Amino acid sequence: MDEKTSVSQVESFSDVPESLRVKLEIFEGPMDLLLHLIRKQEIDIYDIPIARITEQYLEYLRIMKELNINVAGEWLVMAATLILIKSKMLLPPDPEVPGTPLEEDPRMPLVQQLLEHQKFKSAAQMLYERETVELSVWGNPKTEFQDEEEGIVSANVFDLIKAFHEIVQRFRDRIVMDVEHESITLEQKLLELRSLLALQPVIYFSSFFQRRISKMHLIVTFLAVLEMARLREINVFQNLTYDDIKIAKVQA
Amino acid sequence: MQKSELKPILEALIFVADEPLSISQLREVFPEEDAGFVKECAEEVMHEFNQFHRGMEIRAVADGYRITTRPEHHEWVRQYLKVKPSAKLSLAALETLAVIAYKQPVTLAEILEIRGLKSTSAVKTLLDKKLIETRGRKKVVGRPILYGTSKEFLVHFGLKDLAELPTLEEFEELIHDQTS
Amino acid sequence: MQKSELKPILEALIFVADEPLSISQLREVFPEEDAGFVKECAEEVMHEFNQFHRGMEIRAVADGYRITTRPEHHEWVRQYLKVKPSAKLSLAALETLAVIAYKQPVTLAEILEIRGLKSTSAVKTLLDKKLIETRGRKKVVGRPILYGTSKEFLVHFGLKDLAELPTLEEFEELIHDQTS
Repeated sequence: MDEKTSVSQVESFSDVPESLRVKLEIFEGPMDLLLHLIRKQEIDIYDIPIARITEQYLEYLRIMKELNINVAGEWLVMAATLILIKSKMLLPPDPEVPGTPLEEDPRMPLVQQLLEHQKFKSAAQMLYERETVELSVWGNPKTEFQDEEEGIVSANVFDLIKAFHEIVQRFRDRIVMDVEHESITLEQKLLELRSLLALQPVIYFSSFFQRRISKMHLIVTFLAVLEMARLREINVFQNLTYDDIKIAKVQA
Repeated sequence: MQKSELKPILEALIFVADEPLSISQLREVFPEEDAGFVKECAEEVMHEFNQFHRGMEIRAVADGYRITTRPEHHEWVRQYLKVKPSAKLSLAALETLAVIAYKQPVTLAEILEIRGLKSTSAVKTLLDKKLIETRGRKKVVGRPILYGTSKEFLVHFGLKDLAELPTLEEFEELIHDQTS
Repeated sequence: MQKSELKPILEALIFVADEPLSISQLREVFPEEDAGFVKECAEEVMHEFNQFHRGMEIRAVADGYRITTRPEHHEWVRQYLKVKPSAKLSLAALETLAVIAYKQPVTLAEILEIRGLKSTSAVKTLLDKKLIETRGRKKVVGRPILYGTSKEFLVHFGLKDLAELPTLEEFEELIHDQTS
């Protein structure tokens, strides 16, 4: 990993004690850490001492946890992969199983993945260098022949969905603002939710609370969601335990 | 600074300036250089440029230098601007198009309700650009006209069909992600 | 049309165009002229221009031609325009972009598999900067959105076309040289 990047990333973790900051480098992902360990110890990538690397990898994870750095799922997946490879390496080749004359090295898939990753890192470096050059040149700024209309955008598909999303947000804000002044009934809230779901078949529950709203309003919203779920107008679900709750319109 | 060093920089600055570039503005960039020397260099840049070029020229106007096309080519420049593909939309037109694309077929009144803004002139622009078309009338009081996107719309945005448009849910997944 | 007549016009059009000017756009202005002839003239314009000039240059990018200042003068231009160096893309964005550039058209799930990291927010950044765009949907379960690089990508990185990118195999050789 680029030294400059790791330093700046470490700096973003301002709660890391000074003494530890020097030792701990923050890697973008598990493969970056593995490549770093391999390079630092001048290991032949085709002959990785898997037990040692696994141990170092787990140690790094332990430090991350100790520092309360969020260890994302992909780090654990890689840990499991390393442990699996390690255990496979310990098994003697099974003479009972026919058709496996050339025992494949259990490390090979990981090695391929690391080499592939390395290639894309080099490609990213190449893009970085090109960008540096391109950011030092300027084109013609003169506008005498250009469009006179204000606020012109050159639109693509992404601009369309972005614009539509923006409109839906505004629509939702209008609904919330309308009720801030008066007390809200469950019936009113049900109507609002229905019109919102007509625009947007899936709503994140947290999006109701992005604005500062009264406790009363919050409770009525929650009751309305429950009522609509009971009437089977909507499905309410969650992908993971602490994930945002999603509300989806039941297709007629 | 040597002439041979200063002259290319002057040329670059005259090119990037969006108004005629005066000697005093140039002096701000080169405070060490003598005004007479800067002017001499700028004049040389202009003369050499105009001798070499047939398509553009540096002109001394309103106490400054600027690069323009030559008048004899303006007919071609106009011709080019006419055929230039215009993929550009105003924000109002883009928003209106987004509502029509995602809620079609839809009436003017419905667009107004969703956008919270009158969209009549945006709809007209989109009809002119052939990005939308009428889709008959809605069977309600007043029988308002329904609008939908055209085949031209698909071509313009490089879509095979409307199902290729990203959904709101897909968009929210992109913006809700907090992992990196 | 004679070369001597066409070439100055081409120069003028490259100058006024607000994006790299392609041969096919030029053909629309000169429908009678042969594409090969127009290209030959444009190439000559570029070479003559670049031989003569020290302050600006014509470059072949994004399948077209564009006039820019030269990189070596960037400090002077910045000083005149009073602009700071522009923000560069983050490492995460560059790596994600590399995967998209070499594997396009590619889905979010495929990017995740290659990078070993969720890359949704990097993809969002790249979409916002218009460096990538959607390319329809993949014909697999869930019909995920496909992403590819845009024309803006070529301009941003000064590439004539995607073929100008070094191949992944070339990077592989580079890595082998380093590790052995």
